[in-house]
Amino acid sequence: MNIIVTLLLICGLLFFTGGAVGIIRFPDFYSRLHPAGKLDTAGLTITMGAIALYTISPFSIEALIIALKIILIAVFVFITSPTATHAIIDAGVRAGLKPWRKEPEADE
Amino acid sequence: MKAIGVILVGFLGGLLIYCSMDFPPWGDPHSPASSHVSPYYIEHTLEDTSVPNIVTSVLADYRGYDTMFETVVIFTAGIACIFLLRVFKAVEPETRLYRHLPTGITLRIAQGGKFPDDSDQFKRIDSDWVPHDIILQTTCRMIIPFIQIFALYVIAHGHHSPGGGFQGGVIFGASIILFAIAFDLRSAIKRMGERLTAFLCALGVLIYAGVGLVCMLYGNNFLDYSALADILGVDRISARSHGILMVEIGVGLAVMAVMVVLYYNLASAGKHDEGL
Amino acid sequence: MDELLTILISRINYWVYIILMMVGMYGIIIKKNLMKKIIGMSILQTSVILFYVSIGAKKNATIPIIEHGHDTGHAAVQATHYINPLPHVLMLTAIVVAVATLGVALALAIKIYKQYNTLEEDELIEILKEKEF
Amino acid sequence: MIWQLDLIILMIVIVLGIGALTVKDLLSAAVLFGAYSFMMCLLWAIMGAVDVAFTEASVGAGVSTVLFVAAVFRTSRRTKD
Repeated sequence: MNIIVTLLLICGLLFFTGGAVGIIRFPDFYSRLHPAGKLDTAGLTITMGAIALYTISPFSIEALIIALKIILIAVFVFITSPTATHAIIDAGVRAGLKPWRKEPEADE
Repeated sequence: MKAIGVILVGFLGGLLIYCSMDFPPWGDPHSPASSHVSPYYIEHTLEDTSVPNIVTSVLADYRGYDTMFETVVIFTAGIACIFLLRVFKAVEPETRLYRHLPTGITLRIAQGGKFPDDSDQFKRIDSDWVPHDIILQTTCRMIIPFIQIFALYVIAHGHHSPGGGFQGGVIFGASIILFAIAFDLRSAIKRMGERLTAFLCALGVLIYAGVGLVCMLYGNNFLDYSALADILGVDRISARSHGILMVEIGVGLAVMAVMVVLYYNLASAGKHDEGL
Repeated sequence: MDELLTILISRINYWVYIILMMVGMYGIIIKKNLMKKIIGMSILQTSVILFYVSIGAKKNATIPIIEHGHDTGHAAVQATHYINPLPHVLMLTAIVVAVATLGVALALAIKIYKQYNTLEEDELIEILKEKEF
Repeated sequence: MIWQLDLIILMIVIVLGIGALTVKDLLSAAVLFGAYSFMMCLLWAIMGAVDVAFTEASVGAGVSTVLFVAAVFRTSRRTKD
């Protein structure tokens, strides 16, 4: 059980690292929000799943309730985080930000 | 001016760092701050009030007088914000935007034109910032009931876990502010109006002071909840626990209403028509 | 080296609260914009709260919620096992009062902006001087 | 009370506080102040003040940021320093 939990945690942390690197490395607003929205949600879901699995490993009713609460956090973030990303991108579109092109002058 | 400020700040900082050498080291269990009155609170909270969360019992029972006047300060801040900003005479804006719902066309009606009534045909929308985002609104419709249930849980379960009236009230107020941001200010005001918020501000403080007054009528000290034992039909220690819960509900109502009042007035600059 | 580390650990919180307090005071004294002054005031408030909470901390102690079961009864509660709850109580109310006063300060800023159409302190003083003469 | 973690978060808090005071855009200052409040909340959770941390997470990082953004929206984003 411990091996599975460790593997899941490492996997989730890899997603988080990818998200952080993506936010720094991508060129403009819209592509930066892409890793922030997707990879963080995936990483958090996997990490919370690992913690829930670790909690119920000696099985009891109290442990099951705590694990359900942890799963609730994951569900909540799974709903709200993409919505927040959508709202930020919507605000960017209304503020008139142009998406990045490879040759900005070429298609004028 | 800038040089004087930097010199003053540097001098004061150096003086404070010099004085900090006399403090007890961080985390010392026998420092003066934690050796006089706080051991009494820690050791006697279970037998006095049967509340395991020491912070709640000190907040509402041992130092209930302090908390009552903090609540009054919050209430006063809300009233002061209303007096500072609220514009009671209706100032018509130059133009208003309406959306014709069956076709989705946005109409701009200049000043002097005939404004249509709010119906299922026309819906008024903000002129500065137009929230018509269906994803955001659907998510908020789904999330807000859970936030409010969580806020009630935080108020009611503050005896056994972190939480209490202040936190629960702020979370409840934040759910209404979230509604006002995701939809618009007018639909939030339609659901929770100005009169209701002002009434709830006062009601919260009144509940707090009223519980103290009932204790006094039964011959005990002000805010000594063990007098409630006869009314509630429990023993004196449980009565103190229930009295703490009542007081927390009052604090939660006052804080929630004040947060909502502050947001309404700040976001619309006192006009209560177009918000963030 | 070890002595230096012990001194560092035992004093670092106090130094950081002093630095934060000085940052907030710098903002209040020197920044010209009223909104920046309000942010500086909030930083000063949080630094005071940080000081209060850090004098209540205890080594090898747990959070101030007493563990008890329904059947075991309560064994004798040792005061050194739990963190000092008194600063927490005082600061909990202080935070909520801080946000209420922040609301009043922002309301005043909005009122000033409506009246004079600026938030900069030097421009405000200019306008007020012109009105006087 | 893990002092290494404490030290790292204290550094982040100082950087965010100075950043909130020096940035040229008031909306960015409001958002940085929200991040500052959230780091402060983490600091108190480390020190064991769970109630204070809970309050700061809901008040400082939630409501006061919204109030700042609303006030900036009603006044101006421009600042000279």
